[in-house]
Formats: sequence, structure tokens, C-alpha cells
Amino acid sequence: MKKLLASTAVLLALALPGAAQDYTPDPAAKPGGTITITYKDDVATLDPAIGYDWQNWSMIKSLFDGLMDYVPGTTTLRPGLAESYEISEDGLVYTFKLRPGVKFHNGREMTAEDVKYSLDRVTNPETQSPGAGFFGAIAGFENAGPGGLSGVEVVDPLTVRITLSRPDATFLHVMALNFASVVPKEAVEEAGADFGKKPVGTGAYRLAEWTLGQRLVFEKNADYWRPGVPFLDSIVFEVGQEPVVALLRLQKGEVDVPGDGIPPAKFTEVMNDPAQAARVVVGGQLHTGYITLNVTLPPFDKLEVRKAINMAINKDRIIQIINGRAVPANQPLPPSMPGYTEGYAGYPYDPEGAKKLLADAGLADGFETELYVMNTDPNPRIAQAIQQDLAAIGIKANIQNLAQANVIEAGGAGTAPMIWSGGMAWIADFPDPSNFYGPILGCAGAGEGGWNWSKFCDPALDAKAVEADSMFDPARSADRLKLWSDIYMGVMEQAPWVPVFNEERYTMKSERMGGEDALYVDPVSIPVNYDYVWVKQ
Amino acid sequence: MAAYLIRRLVQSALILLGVSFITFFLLYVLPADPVRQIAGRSATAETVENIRQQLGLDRPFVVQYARYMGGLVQGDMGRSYLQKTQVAELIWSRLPATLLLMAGAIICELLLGLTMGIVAALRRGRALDQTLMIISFVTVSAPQFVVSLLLLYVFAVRLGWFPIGGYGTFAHLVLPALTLGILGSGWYSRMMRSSMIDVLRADYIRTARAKGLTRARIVLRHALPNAILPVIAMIGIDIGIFMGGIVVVESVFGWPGIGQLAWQAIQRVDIPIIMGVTLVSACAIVLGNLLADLIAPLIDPRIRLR
Amino acid sequence: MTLAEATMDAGAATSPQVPVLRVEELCVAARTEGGLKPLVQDLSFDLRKGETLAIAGESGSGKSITSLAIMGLLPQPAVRVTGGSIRFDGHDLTRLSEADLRAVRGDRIAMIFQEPMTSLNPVMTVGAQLAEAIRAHDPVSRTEARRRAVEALRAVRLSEPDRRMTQYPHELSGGMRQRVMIAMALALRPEVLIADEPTTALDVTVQREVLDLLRDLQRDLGTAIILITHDMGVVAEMADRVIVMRHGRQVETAATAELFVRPQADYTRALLAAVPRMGQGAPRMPVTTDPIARVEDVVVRYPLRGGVLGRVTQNVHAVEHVSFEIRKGETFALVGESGCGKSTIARALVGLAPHQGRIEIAGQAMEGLDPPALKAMRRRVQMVFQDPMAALNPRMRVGELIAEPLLIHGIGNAAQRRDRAADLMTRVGMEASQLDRYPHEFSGGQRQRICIARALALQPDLIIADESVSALDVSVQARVLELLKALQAEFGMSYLFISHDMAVVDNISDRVAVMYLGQIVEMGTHQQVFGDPRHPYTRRLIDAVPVPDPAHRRRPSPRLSAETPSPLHPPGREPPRVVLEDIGEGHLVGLPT
Amino acid sequence: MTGPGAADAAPASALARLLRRKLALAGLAIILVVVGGAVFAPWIAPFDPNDQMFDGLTLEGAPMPPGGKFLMGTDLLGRDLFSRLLFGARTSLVIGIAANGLALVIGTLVGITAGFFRGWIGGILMRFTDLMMAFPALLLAICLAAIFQPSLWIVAMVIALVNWVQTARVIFTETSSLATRDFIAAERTLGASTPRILFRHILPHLLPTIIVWGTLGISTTVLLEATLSFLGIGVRPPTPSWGNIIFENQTYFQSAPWLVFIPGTAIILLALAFNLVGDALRDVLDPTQRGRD
Repeated sequence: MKKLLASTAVLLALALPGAAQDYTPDPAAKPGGTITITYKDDVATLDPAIGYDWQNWSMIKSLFDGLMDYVPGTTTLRPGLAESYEISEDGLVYTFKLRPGVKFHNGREMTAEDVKYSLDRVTNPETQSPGAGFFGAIAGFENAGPGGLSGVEVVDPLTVRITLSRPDATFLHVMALNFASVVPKEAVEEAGADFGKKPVGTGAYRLAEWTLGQRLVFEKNADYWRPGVPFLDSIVFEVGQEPVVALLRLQKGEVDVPGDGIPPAKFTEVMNDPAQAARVVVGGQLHTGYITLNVTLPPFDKLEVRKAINMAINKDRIIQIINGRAVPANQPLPPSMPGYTEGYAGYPYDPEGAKKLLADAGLADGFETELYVMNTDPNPRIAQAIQQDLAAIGIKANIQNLAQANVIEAGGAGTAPMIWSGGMAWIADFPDPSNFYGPILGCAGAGEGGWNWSKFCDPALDAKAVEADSMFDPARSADRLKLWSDIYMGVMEQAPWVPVFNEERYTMKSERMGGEDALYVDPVSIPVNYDYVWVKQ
Repeated sequence: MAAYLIRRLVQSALILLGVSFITFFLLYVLPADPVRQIAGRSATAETVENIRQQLGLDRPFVVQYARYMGGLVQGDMGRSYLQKTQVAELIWSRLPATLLLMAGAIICELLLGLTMGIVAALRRGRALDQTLMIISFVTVSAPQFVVSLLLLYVFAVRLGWFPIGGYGTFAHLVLPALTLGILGSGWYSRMMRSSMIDVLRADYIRTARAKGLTRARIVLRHALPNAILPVIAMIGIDIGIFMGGIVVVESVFGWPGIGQLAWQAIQRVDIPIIMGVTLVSACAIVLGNLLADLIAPLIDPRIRLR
Repeated sequence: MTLAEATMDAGAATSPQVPVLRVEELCVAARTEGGLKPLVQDLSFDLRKGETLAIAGESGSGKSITSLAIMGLLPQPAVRVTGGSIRFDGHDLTRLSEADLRAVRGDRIAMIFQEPMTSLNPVMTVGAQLAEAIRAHDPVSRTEARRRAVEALRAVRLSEPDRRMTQYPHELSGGMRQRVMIAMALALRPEVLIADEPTTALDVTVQREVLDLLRDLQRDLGTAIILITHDMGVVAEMADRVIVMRHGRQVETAATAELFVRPQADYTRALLAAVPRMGQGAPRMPVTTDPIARVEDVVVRYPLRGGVLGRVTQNVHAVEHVSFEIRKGETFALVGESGCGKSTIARALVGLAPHQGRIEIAGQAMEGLDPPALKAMRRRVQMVFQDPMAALNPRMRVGELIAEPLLIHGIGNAAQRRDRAADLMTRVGMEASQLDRYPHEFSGGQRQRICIARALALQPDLIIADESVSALDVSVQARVLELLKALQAEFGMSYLFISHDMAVVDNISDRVAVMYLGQIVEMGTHQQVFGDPRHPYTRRLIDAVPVPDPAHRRRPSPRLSAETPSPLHPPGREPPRVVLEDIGEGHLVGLPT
Repeated sequence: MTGPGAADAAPASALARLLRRKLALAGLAIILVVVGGAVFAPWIAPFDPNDQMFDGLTLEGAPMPPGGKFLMGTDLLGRDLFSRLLFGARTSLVIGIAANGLALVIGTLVGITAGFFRGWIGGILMRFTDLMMAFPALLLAICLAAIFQPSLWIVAMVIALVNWVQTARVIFTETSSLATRDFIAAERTLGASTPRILFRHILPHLLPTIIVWGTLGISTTVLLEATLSFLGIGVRPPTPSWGNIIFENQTYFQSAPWLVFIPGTAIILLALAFNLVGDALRDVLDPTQRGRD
């Protein structure tokens, strides 16, 4: 089975009917200009193998490219550094044909060796990449180390062949992840551990200046291989800025995009002012906020109790508390994710019914438990709303208000009966339903230290998940999504989670920013697709 | 003098050693696993173990501490777990901002505090004295975050006199330095006032008056150098208070100092950074005290360095 | 032009009978919570050109307030002049503005104070303080001011005046500082010098030097001096005329010779009678009983540490090989100037100072005793401190304080202890009804009586009186000394009497030891030591004491300005040891080394 | 000779003198109001402090400004701010008193021991105190809070562990100077035992200092609790404390200023009150500080 680029598009078209095949930049766009973007937290690193933060995710996307890419503002795959690719009939061998003449920022031309080096590097434990696990399907991953991945071969300078140990329907998405970015070996070796401070890639921008803890400046890569982009001459990122302060500065015209979005404290004010509200951009996110119920700890080992809690939470009230910037969730997947089960009503808000279920479980008098929550606003507030809802059905939940690391620790160790996921919640790495299962609901993550904080493990569902992920054939895409939908319905039956809401992103831009709104709430290049936005002069 | 310096430096080194040990121990028993943070959500148990071994976090506490101190002695503060950057570089890049803020704050509080204290002492018992002392009480009683938010709201948001946050120009420095300065000035003014009142009662001030010196000369030449001595000792302690308190002000004003660095590192259990910041702060405190001890004999020749 | 030359002119220009300063009906009062409290009332006097007027009186007499009123230095607004006038050069100083007063102060009326230790600014060099005083009134250049400052230092006979200019006050001894003060006061050749207890804080030999200096300078400069003092000896030596004050009022005023010979007021008579005089101690029968305490070859040293490792760099040799014994029922006195080690011996005797050598109380050695035995031994030796206020816990009632030793040693029950305390109170001349008061409600003399009562509570064999009467006014001092004598007669205990006051020691002691730099240089009965002093230091001490008799002719003595040698020695080095030789009847004299 | 004055003796008159000072009286009044509010909170508070009321928020989820049904407005969860302030006073006072009391006990014990027994015990204790002084206090508190996981009493303990150092230093200095005073020497010559000297003679003299530092320290403690809460490591929600009320609402200082500045004012007033009383107490009780007003 051999497919050219055109047929890839067919595959994707099956996944997302009606999506654009490729992207035509805004015809009104003008090149030039500089914009300022702020973030609260410092940028930890720009090393694509390591960066996994809110703020560096989109920066890395602009500095580096992977073999695959997405159509701006959408979740539609398109080729990146690979001009074309073919998949073997058993779905185990991917052969990528590289785009010729692509140059790194240091002027050297990119070759297949670089692709292999990059994949070897990200999977080498010495790199300590938080994304190494995504490449688990590549043959030889278990033995990855200084020797490299046996499954990645250089055929010729412009051809790379990747062999998988099992079929993986999400593999092309994986190749679009930041972790799969292509890096030049000599630059990495020269910088050593400091590559994250001196990034060299093939991306639309290059790093011009970095004052640690203060600002970064990206400047246009004039040799960028995609014609016509980027538009901006440079981007200034200022870090260490409180979201409220950032928004005040935006209102004064000092900032173009607040990287952390509109802070809750300013939300009502902004929305009540038509002039400002006009510049607000809303977009869905592949995000779900949920409460984990530890199924190994009594009384959460009782299904009735878990269901009761699902029925006790007043999701509308919680959404009101965060100024209505979310929609109620009834299942793990967010609505914009393929595989979302339309028409599923979920557990109703029914405190009386919940009480009855508790009584059925022999806990008519309720019980006392603990709710872990990360200590940054608005999470403690949401936890208190949850606490009040639980109190209404007789459950006394004490709030453990801790730093992120401590909550993760308690969750991993399995000592936390309930955790509100806010602040650490799952935002999908790539737009595929499988991304919401493995580490956080599957058996693999349920062990000591895993991210499956419910410690929920259903071997039957796990088997289904394996089956779904091996359905790599685009022709069976619909079947695959149905299978995933079933899996998540199965999860909901056992109620290890209380899905609470799917957050929507509200961000703002300055008067002078151009480009369609989708670029500012890009579901992949979070939060902004810097390559395609432009400035009105 | 040299012997004194050497002994003080040895003492300081011992104090820093103690600080490092206690901090390292506290971080060791901290119920949070840095490796999980490093490895990320997709990591397998194997990857996690791999990373743990590489960082040596599977070793006993004593070994880990010895390794850390071994590196430290060679000037290596280690690499940040999450940023993979040299901790020294991270701290170094942020230290100037913190030092600038601290210098600004100390100048601010000395100007405000000493002036208030001297004026109050000279107008002792009068309405002005009472007013100044109530003001200084209020400043001592005000929490940092309330004052910083208030200043931000009034002078940056409402009046627009100063930038709302950030770093770079003098205008950026004014509000954060003023916040810390206002808060500290209360202690200084009270201390200066009581010290000044004591000194103004001293026999040598009577002598100076008996010589027929002008009031200004008596206050500035005779009383001030004597009265300022306890205040100098206070500056050393003050640096410690700053080092602790700077987290709040830096976060409100978006000041890129080590307070923010520390706060983020604590959130993510980035042990090398926490260790580094703690040690640098402790260093600053120890040096501040040492400096105060070295300045005092310049003003007061009676103080011998022994 | 030197100071001396300058005054020659001044002296020739004015008649000595014209008053330079006239105080009329001066009233000073302090504002207190209970209203105005008068401190000085209706005080009038004239100060004539070139004369020395002494204002004498005990504490609280208002003499210091008077001097501050003249200088315009009253601690306002609490204390202020409420009436009368101070006429100087045609102006009433009480009505002058601060600026006008400032022009007078230091330039035309200068003042020196009691505490030379604290009266100079510790953070300015001597030179700066002197030059500043000059430049405050004479618009001269810095160099010229400096030159005149050196001149002034030379005039007060300070050695190495150039070096002194660059020194800080703490580098100078008390006597040198007082000279600096005098130099500063006289540098601008004022018409009036007010000396407020100028020698009270000084050792007796230093006092001698400063008094001599003041007299010499006055003779040269013709400055009129107001000398404020409580010491009738100083009055007798220095003053032309005397005003005796009491409770803010003038009691008597007369020419000095007249006052001493024919005091008019009862108070003056009582005051003069209370003044201890040397040579008046009644000859006593030598006490020949067994010793109650024996001090043998006692050494007390304090290490001074320094350097990187904190090694001992020097030792303070506080007490060096001192031996003596105190017999039952006798009063043994230790005299000497400050820092000679006499108090250290007292502290060693009660176990407060670690020592080498042997101390025996009633035949039992103190060294190597276990705590209970040490506690038992402490019953036998009690101490009365110099400052009774400091020695009494201010938070305890007098009754508790006196019963405290009984309680500590578990003697009697509460009622018995209280009875005993009441008894002791009456023994020391106070009333049992005062048992429930706090120490601050008593006067200084009464407090010292309380201390004595407490010391008596355990019926000790030996009471150590460490400068116990030094802080008291003479009249009170006399009464306490009487009490001590009476108690000794009654109970027969021994006293170790430590004092720097030669006259007091002469009056109370049976035997005397003179200490100098940690060692005893002469020891014998009081007749032997005071009647026939052999050691040069003893003689110098005795000669230095001002005699409260204007008719007394002082033997001309060399004007010493040598400083006391230091008791500091590096480890391993010891000061030369004084060897005592018996020159007959137990009169021990140190051989000059 | 002037005696150190009556303060050394009669406590009753000290109180009388304290009451004569207007500022101290004002401070006492504020403290009484706060304590009263805290004690009678259940009766005074118009609402349950933890009740997230439906009409406490606008439809858009914004808090209600002061006035009308809610005297001081509502917070971001629709709870009555006035009720939370009343109950929060309990937390702040409990922390202020417990944490500070504990710090005072530790500090006094360390200071008195080090000051009285020089030598190696004192040396070690004071070196340890120096070491603690070199710790950035807030950083230490943050670490401790992270280890022990915050609750009301843990926060109090953490604050105490951070705050005892200053007290120890002051007590040390005072004890050392007391130990050389004549009346202590007199006690020794009488044969008094060490415990007797320490507890009968030295401790009573330290009481004014302890009282003063106790009152002054309460304000520091209240502020530190507020700061810890501001950083999200204070007492556990929903228990209100003045600090965490501000913390929860800090970013709303512009859109809902009452949520920040009303509790902020409350903290300032309470700390001010304790400072005023403490300062006056110092003047009244501590003879060395006499007459500085």
C-alpha cells in the first residue's frame, strides 16, 4: 500500500470531515512589525525534547519543525519537514521523504541523519525527556540509549524509515509533537545541556536574545522553507508578568497578547466593555477538568459511592464561579475531540438521588475524606465549591491545598482519595482520543507513581484500547473512533472520574493584531500560532 | 582585623554549611518526587527509574548531600532538574534584579525611616512626633501584598505614573522599592527615634551644646553618627527579612528576581534551584551582617574587631 | 599668644571686685504629674572676676541644676526657670534667645562636667572636638583652629598633644579626658568656667592632678570659676567663697575659711561634722584573735582571646599572689584606686571569681568543696555591695529580700522568717512596718541598711563591704559607718572593708592593706599605714586626698601625670612580684622594685 | 540617686499607666472589638461563613459589592464577606496567639539558657540561633509548610519555628546583662541555687520583655500567616483567615476591591493595635525604655 501526499489528505479527511486540506494565509497579511507577548512563568527551556510547558510549547513550535505539522488553527495534520510519506500494509513501517533544501538556523542543510539523531536523542534516557513515552511504539524503544533506536533507519539523505513494534494509529500525530522536532547534532553537542538555552532548529523564527527570567526575543528566519511566512519581524516575550498585570498593560497598549489569557479577575470587566469584548477570542480546548476518585481506597471502591459523587456535583455552579468560561462535561473527552460520544447525557445533578445511592452503599450518614487540590487560583475556589456540593450529600471533604508537586506525588502514590485536576489537568498533546486514556485511565498509569490517580484499571477496556490503536488504516477510522467512544462510555459506567467541565480559552489581542481568530486559540500551537499572525500597520 | 575577618568568614562558612544541611534535609523529606515532574505524564516506570538513577536520587541521603556539597565546593551548584540549566547561571541572571530591588528598597527605607525618626526625635512629644509614630506603626503593621496591590492600583493603574510591572528602567523600580521601603521604614523610624532620643540625652551632646554649637551641627555631626549605630546593625538583619519577603513583591510587580525563581522552583520541587536560592540568600544575610559589623567600627572607633 | 599671656591682659583690665555674673532670686522648677516641683528656690549670688565660688551640697540640693540654668542647658520643656534673673555682661541670660545664648556658651561661659568618660563624643577625635569648639565662635581657618587646639592641650599639660589630637576619647584615661574637657572649656578664654563635680569620678591621685591643674590655670587666666561639688575637702582646697545648698535653697554663704571655722547654719555644722577626716580614727586596740578568713597566695587572671583560633593573647592580672588574714571581730580594709583588684578579691572570697591559691574561711579551705558544703560555707561570709539599688531585686518586697537568705538555707518557717526580718529591720535602724515596701520606696542610705540587714540574716562570721558607703552622701555615709561599728560591737563579726576613700578607711579599720596593680604594697594597722606610710604609693595616695581644712598646708609634691601601668600581660609573662618585708610589729612594706 | 522607678514593682499601677495612654487605649479597644467579634461570631455573623449562596454571585459569576443584603459584599464563591471576616478573626487570633506563644516559649527557653549558662551550651544555642537567622524566614516557612501540609495548627507551628529566633536573641541579651547585675551576684553569695536564680530572680525581670515581644510578635505572626495564605500555603480552605481571604481574592483588587482592601484594612488595624499596645507596654514595663515618648 503506497500513498502519496494526496492520499494522506484523504485519510485525514476521514478523520475530520470537511476540514481544509491545507492552509491559505490571510491575503491581507503584511510582513513586518514586532509584537509583545507576556507570560507569568519563566520559560524553562527551549529544547524541544524537554520543553513541556504552557509557555514554551508554542515557542518551540515556531523555532523547530517536525516531520508532520497541523493546518494552522485546526487539528488537521499536514506534512511538515516530510514532503510525503508511505505506510506499509501492516502499518508497521513508515517511510518519510524529506523536503530538500531545508536549512537549520546555523545554515546547514537538514538531512535524514538529523531526523534519526533527533529521535534517538529524545528517547535516550539520558536526555530525560518528558515526552519519551510517546515514542513507545517505535521498534527498539525498550533498549533506547546511547546506541539509538533500532527502528529508525536512514535510507538516503532525504529518506527515513521508521519501523514500529506494533501498529499505532496515532503515530503521525506523534511525529507532529514538539518532542519529534528535528535538531542539528552539531549544535546540540556543542551546547551540551545548554541546548535549551541556545536552540537551533529549522523553524520560522530563531532565538535572538534571551535574558533569563525577563525576556526572550525571536526574530524572523528569512530562509524559512515555507514561503511567505512568518509575517512578523520579531516577537518579544516578557516573562514573570502576573496575568492581571499583563491585561492592564494590554489595555494600555503595551502588550499585544497576554499569553496566559484573560485572568478571571478581569473577565467581567472586559466582557462588559464592547470595545474590549470585540477583541476577545474564544476557542475550544482539548481540555477536561475532572475529579479523580481513587477506586482502591474505601469507600470509593464502591461503584454507588462514585456514582453518587458524580451526581452530587453542581457543574453549572462551578462554571459560574469561573465566570462561565467552560461548558459542563459529562465524559472524559472534550466535545471537540474525535470520538466524543454525542448524545450521552452523563450523570445528572441530583443530590437526592446521590444520597439514596450512598444509603444503598451503607453510607447513609456520609463519610469523611480528603480532596487534594493545587494551590493556585481558581483551583482552591473550585475545590471549595465541590466541598460544599459533597457536604450537601453528607460527605465531609477536607481540602488539601498543596503545591503542584505535592498533589502529583499524592496522586501517584495513591494516597489521595480525591483530586481536583485543575492546574495539572489534561490538555491533549495531540487531537486523538487515545491521548486521554493510556497514562491517566489505563492500567499502565495505575501503578505506584503513575498519573492514573484513580488507580482505575479495567483489563477489558485496556484490551479494547490496544485494539483501537492498532487500527491504523484510515479506512477504518470511523470504526476506531466508535471503539474509543465505547471505551470512554465503559469508563463512565464505572465512574472513576467526575468530569466537571471543558474549559474554553478566552484570550485577547491588541487592536493592531491581524490574522483570523483561530490563530489566537490554536488548539495545537497553544496559545498562539506565531507563524501566521501579523500586525496591521 | 585580618584575624577577625578570617574568624568571621570561617563562622559564616559554618553557618552556611548548617543552612545547606538543614535545607537539603527538608527537601529530602519533602513529600514530592522531583523525578515524576521531570519524566512527565507519558513516562513509563522504567524511564522514571532511569532518570532517578541518573540524578543519583536513589542513593542514601548522606551520599546525596555529600555529592551536592562536593560539587558546591568546586563552584558547581548543579543543574536545574526541569530547566537543565546551570543553577548558578539561573541565579546569576536574576540576582542583579533582586540586588537592585534590595538596594532601592534599603535606600528608600533609610531615607524615609531615618528622616522620620530624626524629625520625630527632635519634635519629641509634639503632634508631629505622634503623627509620624502612628504612620510608622501603620507601615509596620501593613502586609506586603496589601501595600503592593494598593500602590499598584493607585499609582500605576489609576494615575498611570509608573509602569504596571516589569523591569528595566528606573520607573519600574519605583513602586516595588517603595513598597518594601515603606514597610521597612517603620522599623527604622522607630529605632532611629529611640536611638536619637537616647543620644540627645547623652553627656557629650550636653558638652556640644555647652560649646555653643548650632543645633544643626549638634544633630548632624554629634548625634547622628552615634544614633545610627544600632540602625547599621539592623541593616544586616533587614537583608534577611528582604530575602524572605521579596517573593511577594516580586510576584506582584513581575520583578524578575530570585524570589520568583524560588517560588516556581518550590512549586515544582526543583531541588537544585531551591538549594541554590537558599544558599545565596543565606550568603546575602551572612554577608550583610558581616558588612554591618565591618562598617560599625568605621563610625564608632570604640568597637574593636576581635 | 599663649593662654597665659592672654589672661595677663584680661587680668589687668578689670577690677577684681566687679561681679562678672550675678544670679538673683533664681527659681527653677520641674513639671511633674503632680504639678510644678521646685528644684532651686530664690538663689542669689555674685561671681567676681578671678574668684572661685564653690556651691556645695548633697544630692538633690539643686547645685547642678543651678549650673545648667546658667548655661541655659536645662532639660526643657520639663525643667525651666520660673523666676529670677542671671545677669551676665548686661544681659539676663534667662531671657536671651537660643541663638544669643549659643554665642555666650562656650565662648564666654564654659562648663566641664562630672563624667569625663561620657562627656566627650566617642566617635569624634579629640582634635575635631577641640577645633570645633574654637571654630564655633572664632571664624578662623581649620589650620589655625588646629594649632590653637594643640596649644590648649599643651596648656592642660597633656603629653604628646599632637598625637592626642588624632586620638578618640576611649583611647584616653579618665584623667586625660577631663584635661581635654578643661582644654576645650578654656581654649576660648571664657570669663566664667562652671566645673560641675569635675573630679568626682576620678581616682584620688588623678583628682589631685586635675585640681592642681585647675588652680594653676585659673591663676594664669584669671577665669572666674563656679565649682559645684559635694566634697568639702575639694571646697576647702579650691574655693574662695562657698555657698551651701540644701533642697534647692541656699543654707549659708561665706568665705571658705570662715565657713569651715565658724559654720552658722545647723546643716553646715552637721555636714562638716560628717565629713570623714584622716588622722581622726580613734586608736584601737590591736585585735589578736584567731583568723576567721585566710587568703593565701591568691591569683585571679582573666584571659583575653584573639586571633583566628581564639587563643589567649593576653591575661588581665587582676589579683597577683595576694595573702592576708582577717581576724575574728576585726575590720580589715583594702584600699586602692580603681582597677587595683580589691573588688576581685572580694568576689573570690564569696566564690564569684575563679581563682588560684587558697582561701580559707574559719579554717576550712574553699577549694574543692562540693555544692552543699559550698552552700554551707556561704552562710559564713556575706557581702554588701556598692550600689544598694542594684543589689536588691527591685521586684521583691523588703521583707522577702531580708528573709531570702533564710529561705535559701531552709531556716525556720514563713512566720519565723518574717519575725526575723522584722527584728533585723529594727537592728539596722528601720521600722518593721516597712517590710512590705519595695526597694525603690526607700532612700539610698535606707537601702544600704536593708542590704546590711540581709547580710546579717544568716549571722555570718565575715561581712564583706565592697565600697558600701561610697555612693552615699556624707551625712548618710557617716550614719551607715556608725551602724556598721555598732553592729560589730554587738555581734562581733569581722569586716572586710573595701574602699578607695582613704579617710573612711582610716576611720573604720583596724588593719589596712594598700593594693596597687593587683598586689598588696603595704599592710599594717591603721596607725602604721596612715601614721607612718612607707611605700611611695601609699604616700602618694594619702597626700592626694583633699583635706577639708582651708588652713591645711599641703606638702609640695611633684606634679605627676604618668599613667597607671597596664595589668595586661601576654601569656607566660608575669608582672614583677612585690616582696613584702616586715618592718616591725606586723607592718609589711613592699620593697620598691 | 534616682531609682529605676515604680515599673519594677507594682503591676497594677502599670496597667493604670497603660490605660492613661490614648493610643494604647485605642489599640486595646480594637483588640477587644476583634476578640469580641471572633468570640461571638456565630451570633453576630448574618450568614454561615462557608455558605456559598446562590444569590451571592451575579449571573456572570461576579461577587456582590458591599451594601444591601451583604454588608461588606460577597466573595468569589458567593459567601458573605462580613461573616467570613468574623470567623476569620478566630483563625488569625488563634494563630497569632498560639504561634506566637510557642515562639515565645522556644525563644525564651533558648535565650535564657544561652544567656545564663555561657560556655558550650550557650555557645551552641547561640550559634544555632545565628544559623536560624541566616535562613530566609519565608523560604523556610514555605518548605516547612510543604512538608507538613497545612492545617491551622501546623501553620501555627511553622510560624513558631520561624519566629522564635528574634525573641531568643533579645532574651539572650537581657539575660546576659541581668546575669552580671549585682542582685544576681548577691543571690549567689547567699547560696541560692541556679533554678532559684533563674526562675525567682531572672525570669520575673524578663517578663516585661516577654510580654512586649508577645504583643508585638502577634502582629508579625498575623502578617506571616496572611503572607503564607497569600502564597497558598496557609490554613486549609474553607476555613477563613484574614490572610487567605485576601489570597483567594487578590487578583480581583481592581474589579472587586472590597475583597482585598477590607480584610487588608482589618489586618493592618489588628496588627497596629497589637503594636500600639505592645509599644505602650514596653514603655510602662521596661524601665530602660522609659520616657521615650
